[in-house]
Amino acid sequence: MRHPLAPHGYVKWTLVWVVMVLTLTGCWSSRELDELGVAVAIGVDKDEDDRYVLSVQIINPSEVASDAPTTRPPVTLYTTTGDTLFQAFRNMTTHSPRKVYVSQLRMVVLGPEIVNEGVTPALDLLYRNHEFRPTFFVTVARDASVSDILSTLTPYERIPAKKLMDSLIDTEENLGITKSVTIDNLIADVRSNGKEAVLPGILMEGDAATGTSTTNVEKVDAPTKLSIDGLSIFRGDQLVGWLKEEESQGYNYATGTVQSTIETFACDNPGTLSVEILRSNASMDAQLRSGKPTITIRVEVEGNVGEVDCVIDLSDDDKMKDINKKTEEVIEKKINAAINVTQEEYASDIFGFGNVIHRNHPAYWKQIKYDWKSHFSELEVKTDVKVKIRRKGKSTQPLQSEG
Amino acid sequence: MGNHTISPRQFMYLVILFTVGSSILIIPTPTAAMAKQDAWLSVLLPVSAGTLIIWFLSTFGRQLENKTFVEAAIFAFGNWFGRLLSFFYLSFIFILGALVLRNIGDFMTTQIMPDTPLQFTHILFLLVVIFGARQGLEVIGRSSEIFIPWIFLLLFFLFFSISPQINLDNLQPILGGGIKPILSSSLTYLGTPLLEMVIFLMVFPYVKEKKKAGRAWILGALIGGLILTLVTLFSVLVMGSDLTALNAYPSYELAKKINLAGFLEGVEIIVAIIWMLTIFFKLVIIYFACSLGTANFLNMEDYRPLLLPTGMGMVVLSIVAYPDVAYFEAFLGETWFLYALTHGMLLPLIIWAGFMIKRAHTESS
Amino acid sequence: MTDKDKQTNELDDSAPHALFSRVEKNIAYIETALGNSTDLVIRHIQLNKTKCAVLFIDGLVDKHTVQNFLMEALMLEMPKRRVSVTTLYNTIKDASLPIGELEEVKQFKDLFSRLLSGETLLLLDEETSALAASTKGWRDRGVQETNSESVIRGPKEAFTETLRTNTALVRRKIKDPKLRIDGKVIGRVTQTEIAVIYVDGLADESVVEEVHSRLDAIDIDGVLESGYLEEYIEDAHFSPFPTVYYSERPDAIAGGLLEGKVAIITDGTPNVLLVPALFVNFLQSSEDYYQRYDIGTFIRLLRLLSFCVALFMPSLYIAFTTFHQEMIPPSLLISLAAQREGVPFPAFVEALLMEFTFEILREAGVRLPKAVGSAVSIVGALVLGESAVQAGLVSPAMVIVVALTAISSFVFPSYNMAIPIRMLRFLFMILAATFGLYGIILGLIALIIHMCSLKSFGSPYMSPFAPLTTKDQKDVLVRFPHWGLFSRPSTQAKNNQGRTSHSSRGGQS
Amino acid sequence: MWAIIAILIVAGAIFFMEVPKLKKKKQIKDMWYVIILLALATAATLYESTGMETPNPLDFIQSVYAPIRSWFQN
Repeated sequence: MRHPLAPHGYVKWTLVWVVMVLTLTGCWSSRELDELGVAVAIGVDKDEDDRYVLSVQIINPSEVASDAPTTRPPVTLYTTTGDTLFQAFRNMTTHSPRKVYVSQLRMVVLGPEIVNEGVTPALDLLYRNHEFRPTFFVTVARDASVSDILSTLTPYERIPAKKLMDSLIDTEENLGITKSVTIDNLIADVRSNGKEAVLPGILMEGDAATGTSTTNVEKVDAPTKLSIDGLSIFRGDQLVGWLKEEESQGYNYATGTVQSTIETFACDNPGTLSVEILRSNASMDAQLRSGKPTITIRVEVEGNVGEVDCVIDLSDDDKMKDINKKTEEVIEKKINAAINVTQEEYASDIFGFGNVIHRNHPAYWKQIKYDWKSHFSELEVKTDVKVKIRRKGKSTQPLQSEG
Repeated sequence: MGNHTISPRQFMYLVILFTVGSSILIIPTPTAAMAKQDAWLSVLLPVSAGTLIIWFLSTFGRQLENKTFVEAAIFAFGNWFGRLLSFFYLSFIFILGALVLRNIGDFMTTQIMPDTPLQFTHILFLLVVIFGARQGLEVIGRSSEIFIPWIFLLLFFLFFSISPQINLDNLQPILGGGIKPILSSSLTYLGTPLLEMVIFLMVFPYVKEKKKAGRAWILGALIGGLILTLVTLFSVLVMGSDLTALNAYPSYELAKKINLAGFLEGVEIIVAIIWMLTIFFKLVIIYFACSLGTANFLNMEDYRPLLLPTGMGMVVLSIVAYPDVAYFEAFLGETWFLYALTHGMLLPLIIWAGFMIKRAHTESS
Repeated sequence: MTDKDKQTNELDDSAPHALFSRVEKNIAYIETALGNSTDLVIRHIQLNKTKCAVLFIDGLVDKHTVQNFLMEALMLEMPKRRVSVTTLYNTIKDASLPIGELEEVKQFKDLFSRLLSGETLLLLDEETSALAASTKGWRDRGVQETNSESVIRGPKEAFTETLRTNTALVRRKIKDPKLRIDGKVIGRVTQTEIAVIYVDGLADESVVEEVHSRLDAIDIDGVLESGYLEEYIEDAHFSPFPTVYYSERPDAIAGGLLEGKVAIITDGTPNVLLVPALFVNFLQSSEDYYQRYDIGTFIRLLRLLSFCVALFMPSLYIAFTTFHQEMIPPSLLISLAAQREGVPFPAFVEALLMEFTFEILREAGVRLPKAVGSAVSIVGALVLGESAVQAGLVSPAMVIVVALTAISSFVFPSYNMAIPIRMLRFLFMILAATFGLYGIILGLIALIIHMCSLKSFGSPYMSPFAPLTTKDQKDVLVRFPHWGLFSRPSTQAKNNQGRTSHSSRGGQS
Repeated sequence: MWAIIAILIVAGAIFFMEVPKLKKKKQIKDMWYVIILLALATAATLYESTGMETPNPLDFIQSVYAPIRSWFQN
């Protein structure tokens, strides 16, 4: 048995005391919750003087969390300018009473100026700074200023940024006309040679001025609304154009990101038939024939008959096959439209065909890597869509009958 | 020197922790930068090659019987030249210790607590390390048994929860850049945990059942290497080689992307915990080896009084060792492998040769 | 040397070692030594013309025994014809007294210790040895239900303050001839009786020896409770963790003995010590073995969880809210931030304030008379729960954290283990307030290392986790059914490992 | 200034934690080694805390290995 006062014990306790003193000397990195301005959305744009304009949407926690209705808005928007984005962030301290805290950031909205000029400089800070977590979405403001969008109050969901994020995800999952893009996906695409970036757009309907006031959310039908709109096409880090709704769908089919959507086409008889797409799968392959690459896109789609507004015998297997074929055609058309517009109009490889060639034929890719843009426009792309309609819903036949 | 003996299993745990510690921070970035999507291969490849190195080291360790590396050097080459060689060995360990300490300090001040001064982060960490080293090898071995299941659990959680975001396309084309970039980037792995294994020659005398211990050493290095391979593989699978190379701490960024069912977010601190635990054990082994070696070098009775003065020196060195991260990256990329090669391979070879000759000589006479 | 020491030594040194032959002289000596204490009863009698004296301490003896057996026998059953003193003495000793324990006393030192522990002395004139009859019997609390370690299922009885009762309670559980009870007297002034109990063949001899040697080394004037001994014999004096287990429950002690442990019973306290004590022992309750194994396992895991909660909850709360806000889910963060609006203190001070308030309330609750206790709990609930929040001094979330911590720290079956948690909690809070999770993790590493470095009578404190013994895991976090618990813990019962035969499980399998 | 005081206090604390123990155990040689090492470490710490350019062993290592490295790379 060691003596109770063996030196060992002394040392241990001295160490404990040193630690205590050391720790009590300062709380360098700590921030109290009530000192934080929790930012949920950030808008980045440039003004006429080529200075960065930073808008930050900050939560007003006591308004969001309280049960009692108040007249103050649930979020506050601060806007500053700076020669660099970082400087603009620091200038924020002169406006905001609290330190802007961005780890809970949900969405970044890029303004029209900056997407036309190039987004890389703005992205650098958003990726470099340790507080930014790589899970927030990046969007583009379409035909509206960033600060207008971020200062619009939304009904039902108190935090506009959360509303935007939710509808972005919902639109992507249920309609397939857009695609949510996180910052690291965007950076990877912008930096990659064989793939160009796309970003979802945000559209503001209505008057900007009414949107900022709480009166906007006091009406049943809010006069100013925010909605998600289509996909923008980038070349390098610049925006070059927008995809139409159908082309966006085609894009999502081709990349296999459609989760659920509706396809509608005309029946043989007058009327339309809608198919509910439940899941889709896509794969791309590159073949090299006589030194020229060909891309094959294979899409497999599964769905149900969703709505029948025409006279058709759904118990007939041939008819079902016909529906399959028609759906295939519609989807194929959408994909081709998307490919055409990117190849001919924008010369932007948003599908990542370059990466496919890189994966399948690395040696060939090395030769054309730096000249890919010109090759892309002449690339031959085949699409092969297979649709399987499995079920018809609750009714076995359409309500409309020939009688 | 006291009653610290550890079982082969505890030794294996220590080897695993040593292999993973700090390498988990260092490995993915340069390998992904060089070998691109084949980064995981450039970790997996040297893991197998490492078996050979460790086989040699463990054989040497068994021949040393109960002598530590420093004692063996002095035995083989006499008081002066043996001590000179030991000095190189000890300085290698000491510098490595300072660099490892700086690794965790850099990580903490970059990612988690940017406003905390580096010195205090180092001092606090080192105090705990000194506390651990003072308790002796037996206690270190036992606490590794407590922590190892947790580390595995957390690693499993990391891999499991990030797996929905895997994109297999990120791995293709396999061997697209040929074998050469893989080979050259595998030097990183060889240099960072594998050649540093020579430090265990200070610990090996205290392991029971030498034969089993040798196997445990190899097995531990394999498991550790496998963990590193998986970490690199997952980084590339989820983020792609470009972003992996772009990130200073890819595995941390990887954890930031975890989003399970929409509510389990922001759990990257789990990875920070894994790192802290593994780096702690790496440093405690380094620290133990360094002060024990110094005690052997000076013919002292006990290594414990040396712990605190050494700690002061190590904190200073860890601060001055490199002015900025770029210097460290360059040092790691250009010089470290050679430095580790001379001290981790050449030096033990020389001493092994000298030791065998000397032993044969003394036995015959 | 203190004055007290000197006095006791004087008494010892000046005492003549042997008894005098004159009974008056002996009595005079005893009276002086005891300072004419009023509770010393001296009854002079004449037996067969020989002067005799019966001495006992009032209150320590069972008067019934003294009257009915001793006095009656002496007065009525004596030989009528005159005999020599020696014959008389021998007759009394060997034949006359219907009393179980009767011993000869030749030394004053021995005489005093017997007299003061409740034996009745018979002094005869012209005889240099006295007879000591065991007539011990005093007001005893009796075997009652335990207050501090209550169970739902299992025996309700608890140890009492009387050593003999306690040894009997253990004997009743283990009726094996190999149960050893070694006696000892510790305490120069208090002369406290100690019993070291173990099962021969199960307990490790070296541990038994170690217990004896550590107990023998104690030099103290008084032992009033087993805590005195604990502080002397424990391994880690500078650790907040207990390395000696104690319990009031005979079944817990008997269970320990069956695992090869050694129990130390101290006279005057119901708390019996048990060594070696491992960390896991403090998280286990004897009830775990009475309930079915599945619920036993669940409860054990629950205890481990509440150990972590009690230790880390406030510090984690501080770390998350002041350092790692990104880890808090967004909606929770917003509501926490809203709650904190207007709270004047930093989270750390807030937590400290509440934890201290709670500790004070708890201590007050223990000390106060039962009648006032409920008043304290009402005030406490109001202060903690309602007013502090309404006054805006603390945030409601903090109240939840503190309350959860408090409840969790009551889960442990042994009060012992709650103490390190209570103390270390504050240390972790400081670490969390300055370094966030970094500090907590480093503190945790240091804590685990410290716990791994502890030993209790040769057994590593953290075994069977570290060093890991796979077969002992059956009775640590999970409790296997009794028919599956084949072996005793290998660190303690080295000799006799088998606990059950493999085929003793009844019923259909 | 504060840094220097703090370093001296820490060095003093280490001194009083380790040295008397060794002296009591009559390990005089060991005691001197510890004192020398402590003095060296304290000197280095003080030197560093004054903000002067502290010699960096890594620079030295790099310069030693520079020729081998260039040979290796060719």
